[in-house]
Amino acid sequence: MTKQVRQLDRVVIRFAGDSGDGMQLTGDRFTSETAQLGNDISTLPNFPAEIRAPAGTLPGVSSFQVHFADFDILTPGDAPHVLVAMNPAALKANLGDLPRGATIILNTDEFTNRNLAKVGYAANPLDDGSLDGYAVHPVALTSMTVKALDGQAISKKDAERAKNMFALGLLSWLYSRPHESTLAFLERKFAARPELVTANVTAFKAGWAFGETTEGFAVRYEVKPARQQPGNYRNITGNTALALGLVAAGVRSGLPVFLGAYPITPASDILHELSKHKKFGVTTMQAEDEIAAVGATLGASYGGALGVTSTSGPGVALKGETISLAVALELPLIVVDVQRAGPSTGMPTKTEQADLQMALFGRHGEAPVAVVAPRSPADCFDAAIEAARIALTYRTPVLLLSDGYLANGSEPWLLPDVTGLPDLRVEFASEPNSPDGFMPYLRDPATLARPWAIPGTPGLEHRIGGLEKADITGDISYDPTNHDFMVRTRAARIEAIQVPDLEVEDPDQTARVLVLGWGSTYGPIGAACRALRQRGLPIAQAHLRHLAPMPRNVDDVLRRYDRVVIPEMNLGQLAQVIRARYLVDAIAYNQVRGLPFTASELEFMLEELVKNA
Amino acid sequence: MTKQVRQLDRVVIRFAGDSGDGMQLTGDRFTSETAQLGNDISTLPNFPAEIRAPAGTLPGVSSFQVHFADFDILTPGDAPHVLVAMNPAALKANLGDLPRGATIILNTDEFTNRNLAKVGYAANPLDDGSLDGYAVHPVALTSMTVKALDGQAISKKDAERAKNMFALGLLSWLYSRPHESTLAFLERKFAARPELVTANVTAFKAGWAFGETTEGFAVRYEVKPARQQPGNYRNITGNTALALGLVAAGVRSGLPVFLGAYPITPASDILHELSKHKKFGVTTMQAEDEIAAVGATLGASYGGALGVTSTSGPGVALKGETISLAVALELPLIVVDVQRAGPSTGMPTKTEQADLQMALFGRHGEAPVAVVAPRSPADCFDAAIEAARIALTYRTPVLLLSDGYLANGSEPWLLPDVTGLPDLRVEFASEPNSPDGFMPYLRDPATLARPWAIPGTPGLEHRIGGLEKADITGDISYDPTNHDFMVRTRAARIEAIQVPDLEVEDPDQTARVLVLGWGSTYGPIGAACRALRQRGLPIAQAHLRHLAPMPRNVDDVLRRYDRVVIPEMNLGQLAQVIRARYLVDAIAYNQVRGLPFTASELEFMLEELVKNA
Amino acid sequence: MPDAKNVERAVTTAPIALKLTAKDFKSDQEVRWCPGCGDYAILAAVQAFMPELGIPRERIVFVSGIGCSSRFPYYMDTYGMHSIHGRAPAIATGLSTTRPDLSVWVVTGDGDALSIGGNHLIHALRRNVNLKILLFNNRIYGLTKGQYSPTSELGKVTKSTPAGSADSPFNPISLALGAEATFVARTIDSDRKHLQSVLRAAAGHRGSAFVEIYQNCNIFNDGAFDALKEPATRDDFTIRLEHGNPITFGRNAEWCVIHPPGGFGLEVRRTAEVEPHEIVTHDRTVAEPAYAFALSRLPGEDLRHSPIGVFRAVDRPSYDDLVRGQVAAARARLTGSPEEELTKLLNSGDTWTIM
Amino acid sequence: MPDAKNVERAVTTAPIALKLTAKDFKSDQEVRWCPGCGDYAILAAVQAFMPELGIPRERIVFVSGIGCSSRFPYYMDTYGMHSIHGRAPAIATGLSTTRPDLSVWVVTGDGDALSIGGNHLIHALRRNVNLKILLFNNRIYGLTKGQYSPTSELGKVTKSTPAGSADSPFNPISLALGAEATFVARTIDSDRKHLQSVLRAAAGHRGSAFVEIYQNCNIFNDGAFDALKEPATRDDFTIRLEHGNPITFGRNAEWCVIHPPGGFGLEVRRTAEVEPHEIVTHDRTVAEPAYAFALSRLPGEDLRHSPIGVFRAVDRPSYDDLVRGQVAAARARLTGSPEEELTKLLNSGDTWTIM
Ligand SMILES: Cc1ncc(C[n+]2csc(CCOP(=O)(O)OP(=O)(O)O)c2C)c(N)n1
Ligand SMILES: Cc1ncc(C[n+]2csc(CCOP(=O)(O)OP(=O)(O)O)c2C)c(N)n1
Ligand code: SF4
Ligand code: SF4
Ligand SMILES: [Mg+2]
Ligand SMILES: [Mg+2]
Repeated sequence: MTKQVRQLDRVVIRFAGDSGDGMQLTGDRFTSETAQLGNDISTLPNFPAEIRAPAGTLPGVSSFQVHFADFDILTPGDAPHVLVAMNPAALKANLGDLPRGATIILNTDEFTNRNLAKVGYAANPLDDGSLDGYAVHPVALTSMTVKALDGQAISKKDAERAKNMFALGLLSWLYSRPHESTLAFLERKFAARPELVTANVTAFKAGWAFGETTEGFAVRYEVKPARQQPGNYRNITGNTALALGLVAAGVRSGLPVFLGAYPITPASDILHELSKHKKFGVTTMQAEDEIAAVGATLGASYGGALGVTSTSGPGVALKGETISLAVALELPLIVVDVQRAGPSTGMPTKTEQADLQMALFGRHGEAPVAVVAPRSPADCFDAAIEAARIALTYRTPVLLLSDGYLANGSEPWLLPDVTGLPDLRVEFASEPNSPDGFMPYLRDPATLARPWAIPGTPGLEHRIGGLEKADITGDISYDPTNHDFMVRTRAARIEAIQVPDLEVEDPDQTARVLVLGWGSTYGPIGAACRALRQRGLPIAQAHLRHLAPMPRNVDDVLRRYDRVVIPEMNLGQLAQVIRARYLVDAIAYNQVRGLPFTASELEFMLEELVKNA
Repeated sequence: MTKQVRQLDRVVIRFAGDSGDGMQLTGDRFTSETAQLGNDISTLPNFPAEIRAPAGTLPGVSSFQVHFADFDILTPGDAPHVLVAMNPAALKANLGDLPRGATIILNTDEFTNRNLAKVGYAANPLDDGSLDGYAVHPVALTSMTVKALDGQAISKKDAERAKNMFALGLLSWLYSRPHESTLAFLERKFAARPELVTANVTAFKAGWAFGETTEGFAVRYEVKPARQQPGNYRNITGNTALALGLVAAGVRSGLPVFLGAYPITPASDILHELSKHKKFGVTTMQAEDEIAAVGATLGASYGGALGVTSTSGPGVALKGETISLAVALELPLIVVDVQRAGPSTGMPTKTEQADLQMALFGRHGEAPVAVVAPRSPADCFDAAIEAARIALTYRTPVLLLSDGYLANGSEPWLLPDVTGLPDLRVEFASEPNSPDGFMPYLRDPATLARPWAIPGTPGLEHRIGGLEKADITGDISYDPTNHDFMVRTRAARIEAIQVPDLEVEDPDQTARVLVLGWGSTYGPIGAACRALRQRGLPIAQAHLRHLAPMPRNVDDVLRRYDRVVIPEMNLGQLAQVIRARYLVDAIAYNQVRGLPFTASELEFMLEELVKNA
Repeated sequence: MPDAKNVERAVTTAPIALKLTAKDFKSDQEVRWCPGCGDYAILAAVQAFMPELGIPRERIVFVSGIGCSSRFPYYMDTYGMHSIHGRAPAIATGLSTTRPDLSVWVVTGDGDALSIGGNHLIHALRRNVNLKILLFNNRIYGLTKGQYSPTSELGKVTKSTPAGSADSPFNPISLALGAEATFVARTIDSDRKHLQSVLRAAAGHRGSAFVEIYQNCNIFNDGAFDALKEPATRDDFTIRLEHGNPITFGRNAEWCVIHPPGGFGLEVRRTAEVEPHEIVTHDRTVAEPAYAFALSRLPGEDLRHSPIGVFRAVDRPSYDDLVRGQVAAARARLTGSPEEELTKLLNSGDTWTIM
Repeated sequence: MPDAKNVERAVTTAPIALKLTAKDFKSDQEVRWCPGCGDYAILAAVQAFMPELGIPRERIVFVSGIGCSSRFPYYMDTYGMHSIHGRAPAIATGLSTTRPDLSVWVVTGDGDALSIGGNHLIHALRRNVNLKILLFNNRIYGLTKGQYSPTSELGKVTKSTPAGSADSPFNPISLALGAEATFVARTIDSDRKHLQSVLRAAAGHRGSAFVEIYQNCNIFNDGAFDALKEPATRDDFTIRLEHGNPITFGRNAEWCVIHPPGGFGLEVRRTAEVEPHEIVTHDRTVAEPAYAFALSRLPGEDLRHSPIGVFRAVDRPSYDDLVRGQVAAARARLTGSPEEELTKLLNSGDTWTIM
């Protein structure tokens, strides 16, 4: 039976099931197949806070959304075109996000009375008409998988578990994905248990064959490759990209990297990833807590390492006192904050941007630091290198603000040429810098950085500490004038950091409204702006990578527009800074839902502004 | 010999000597005598960071400045009229602050070559003409004291130590102070060692007699009582007033007070003072660190106590994570920050206002709290009660921002009528608040406060925690819409706090310039404004007690003036908030010297503004 | 402090005839641990034990930190606080100090108690605050998905230590004893009867009771305590401490613990090979903590010779009792009403009057 | 990690013939402790000991927290960091782990190490990081002017405890042993020779060396250790531990320590009343920490029977050695230049090419 093939320009698929159903893996594989094909991609995993919530419950639902297209996309998609629901809980938890007309593929085997009751379905949605208006494909995923594996030497449980590969096979067929890499992946993954390789491969192929043969799926789809910049690509999450960026910074600076960290969601994977790269001279330490983590890191920085500590909001709250010490010591230090929804423990697996003010102001005394934020998963690589550049050149703590959305989301990454990455080499002090001997607080007039004289350097023995220091000598000083001078110098040091100008995307130069953003809102803001422009509504977009110091041209940029709007996943933290600094009546547009903005809601909001501007 | 008596309206005296010379005590006693007389007073102690710096060195100098007048004064005075210098170090350390013509009383016994050399005097300033232009009184304080005590049964060391009482006697005579209270004080202080009572009383009287008889002091001064509000007064420091305010809040709320604290300069005295007041049901706990201190306090609040934790900036930096928990739990909690110069350890004995942004923003997630600041030492009493009112009524953490200047400075305090203090009684929840049982997050619509249902209350068993909670039920919730709602509700809760309007002092209503301040700058700003007005230059002053929420009329007030200037002992932290909130081009006037502003420098700055307005 | 009028109004203090059952301690929250997690067994054991306390539910409070184990309070129909990582002992100290009428329990994990919370734990033990501290030791970080913990064995391969961990673990019992703990015990999730016997002893102790509970995390560290559970090894590996009894173990008591003369510490021997009087008789009330400390050092890395039961239970004044005693003594000296006393206090020192 | 080219450029690694004296270790900063403070004696002893290390000054680092004692680094003409309260062990751990060429010393106080810094201390000891930790124990908070500390005796009246403190102190030696310390010692500010002998042993230990130094704060807790200093009590109160020697003390060795059969722990007896073979011979290398722990429990509240010297010195791999070993082993597998390897790393996993 030859099926009809239809061309699509983009598709959003959400795989949803129980935590034990392997949805993250399924989504990952589908993404990988899709990437191979050259589509542009963006993904959004979403998993429960519990390790294993009771099977079949709403809190136990885990999902993975992938958006792929034949053009360059910016977000994982607002609403799925296709939902794969492995059980009633997955259906119930996700149905609200589906537009009418969407496709739903259901695992009918799980729609038992017991499972329906567990999530409060009074009637079976397969029968009660509540799914009218969707294109529903009921598929007995479990039993067909088990049947396909009949006779193989595996347990019933293992056979049932392979149902996600059946589903993947079906979807791969449906969207004409190349499946060699998945088969290779299964070989690798189950190398130790060949019977599972066979089982999973069989399940995958059975799913594929089911698509090909069954009448239920009359049409097959294709999404052509996107026109992307030539080069080598891989799909990458923000946390991995950030970790690799730190490895790269180590290589390009010639310094050993030291990561001191205490596990915390959603930052732990940075520790996990870096702990694999010891061969680059990367040392990772799981410290007893966040304070020890930043302390050990500062100790390593003092000794001449590129010191990094990674955590999430609650951890940064604990590190404030030590960061304040690093400000006084004027040593390089990178503090990675993978933001999550707060306050307090909040919603640890959900994203948010509400740590900006803490990054800028969350320490006692005047304790200014540099603040840098990546805008997309792959951009975490570059942002990490930029943070290292600033920390090393200016001898200052740098807060690198990622978030849960960037951390776990993924996108294709054009692999950089390593030799083209910034040269981060630094000179340690090696001899006295004044006729009177070594002056630890005698600054480089260009950068205002003090010398980095690491222990072990003969003749430069000196003492530093958290008490106020006299300019130049670094001796303890209680002199009022000196203190005032040092406070202002520390502030000036940050303001003196050279950062690139803020770029504005305003294709026709006719926009009167500017959307200003920072961090992970880049994708949805960009998508919304594009959509508006396509509809002939001019709008300008600018996205801040540097929150402290701000690029010098921000004032100019802001004044070019009649209205400035700042969408943030907080209650207006960047807006507060912009308003204070530039006295511009920036509009704060805020949502604090633990989820990224959708492009469509931003488009809607911006449309009003543009029309009324 | 009858001496001439001259009337003065105000005098500023600074007692300065070695840390071991008892200058704080001397100053305290002089202040007390002066208070008895009904002068208005303001004091400023200044002591070294070291416990006992080596005797006779510059870092070892300790001083106490007292300003007294026959009118109502606001600061401890910019420049001393009289310096009592017990040794060369004291002279050297303080001479720079003296205006020409000032009186200097020197202890010549200490002007030995060795002591002069210790502080780098090449020549004896008594001889080399460098003190020309001052009214210098060289007095052999030590040897005269020892001589006066000749024959008494005390050691030479004890005799020499009594020289501060000789000096006090001399000054008491010179400014016609009543000395009964000092004699009574000495009886009390040395009750256990009667020989020291005799010695110190003898020394005091000898000093008095010396003034009366010597030709060196031809004139004696009087400063008439100030016209003050009738009532009972005592002289009080900010830390003591704050502690008593907390005791009073306990009495007026009927709640036990629990103070969890870890010692830190300049906040430790709050712990010390409160630990004396157990009979009021005050429990103090010296915790293992600041995190434990705020943790234990929160535990006590949960149990129904008025929970207070006191610290300085580095401690607040450590408490951020727990304060964020308190925001989520919506329990009363007072966090006292006696600010000191930062960043890091900074200058622990010096004052600063640079923790405002940390108080407002220094936590992860959107974690709004109320912020209150006292304006003068005695005002710490009222501010503490106000902090308790807000914490108890609105079930929220309140940051109470004192500083080193308020903490140790003193002024006369009109003792309040206890029954007139605010009624702080609260109702604990005692029964279910809804037909479905007890709903821990069902709010009082007026205050937005949730019920305070303390353990031990039958039928209200419930669980709270740092994970996001569903509105009303308080169950764990990951629902995006609920989170957005809760984040906004927590912010609204703070904004909903009823605070009095900002008062403006603008006597003629002709001012075009407004000086806005907060905290301990009240005194110098007020003094500067008065001075300007006396010179016919109109100026308006307003001082914020509530930094969060801001009084509702702030916008109106700001818009009434052409220029708004905000002097702060930081780099412009309130100015940042005001600019962001009200888009007013407020001018930040900043000094970060570890010292209060002087009235005269503010007067100078404001004069320019007023003239150019 | 429960004498404040307000507190009294809300809180019952009259003893009530209680007829509670395990069910009364089950909250309405769905339990959300992984199927098979040892936490379920502990929860069930605790819920079933609670009625024995004879304390009404409203006077019981569970305070926890963060971790899988720290979800515990949600499932108990008592008062409860799921606080922040590592801080439960500090929070519970403030509560216990101000509220002697409450029975305060801390639930914590090996990471929560010994990594980030190590300082609060040792200080709570030193102070001997009236707290029952239940440390669920699964030798792994469960909630953050499988990093090693301060009780993981040296060389442990986890997500954060792909080449094996490089730090020797704490022995929680030794650490507690080094921190002057007055009550120290160990038990196992799977042995409900034993677990409850230890809870009983802990509940009866005035001061801090530290209870280490070996808990299986079947997802990230499955089988960590199998040697103490498997029939093949169980009896030879586990030493059941019983107060007043000679320490013997093994299916037929073929092993015993002796205190070899001239040696340092305690040693395991074949019962048949020693004189009966040489066998150490377990005495949990020995003042000298060196005995319990020596007991704590018996197990090897393979858990062979793990004592379970109460190692130590001695009397020492508890911090909160002493502190409340000081407050009560001071209050007894109060002569007037609080308002009058406050007026006196404010008016103390050098005062003066302006007419 | 000192193989990074940059580090090498700045740092000498070639051994130099050293002719250093105490004076070479005196910095130009004026010493600012109270006259009479025990810290002076310790400083002088350390400065005089340093040349013995045979390590050039630039390879020595002193890291401290906050407190009077923590001013120490300013006075040493080595590298030094006066950090923040309680965190020195953490900071020093990062330094020591990345810089094996350095000799890293931590100076801390009883508040700094045992109150706010307790967790970092016990974890450093557990990890056995190459650090020499000198805890100046004056049983009081000096710098903040006299509050009680976790080593102050129960009932201590201080500014923060006018009615007496309500918490039993830590025994720092017991705590360290409970935290798996491999080297534990105690000495006294006033006994320079003894102090230096302990420093020598500590310096020779690979791993964490924990040294408690009894230090007199003559301003806020004067005479706290007088019983060990006054001729009247000194000899009868102090037990000088000497490796390989029987533990006897008293002016004429009239006291001894025995290990009573059947008893728990160690006890003090009259030498005349016991058989010589009953006297415990001190062995700091005993693997079992229960022995050192028992020693640590000998002193009473009046300091009677305080052992000084090295309680325990055993070998265990140190954290930093193991970690560096892992890194070195991984680096040995590096085939290309770092840039080439990085290119490989970035290009690993599923990649694809767009033409
Ligand atoms: C300040 C802070 N740091 C880190 C975390 C992340 N975190 C949550 S639980 C946990 C460790 C859990 O391990 P354990 O205490 O052993 O409990 P278990 O889950 O094993 O029961 C960590 C690191 C956090 N919530 N807060
Ligand atoms: C975070 C923080 N909390 C509190 C302090 C105040 N503080 C400084 S030193 C100290 C204790 C000092 O005691 P100890 O460690 O025994 O040292 P000593 O002065 O006795 O040598 C305290 C509480 C501080 N500097 N930082
Ligand atoms: S991860 Fe481990 S400890 Fe946590 S719930 Fe699952 S089995 Fe239990
Ligand atoms: S206060 Fe005590 S410890 Fe501090 S310097 Fe003075 S005597 Fe020494
Ligand atoms: Mg655990
Ligand atoms: Mg001390």
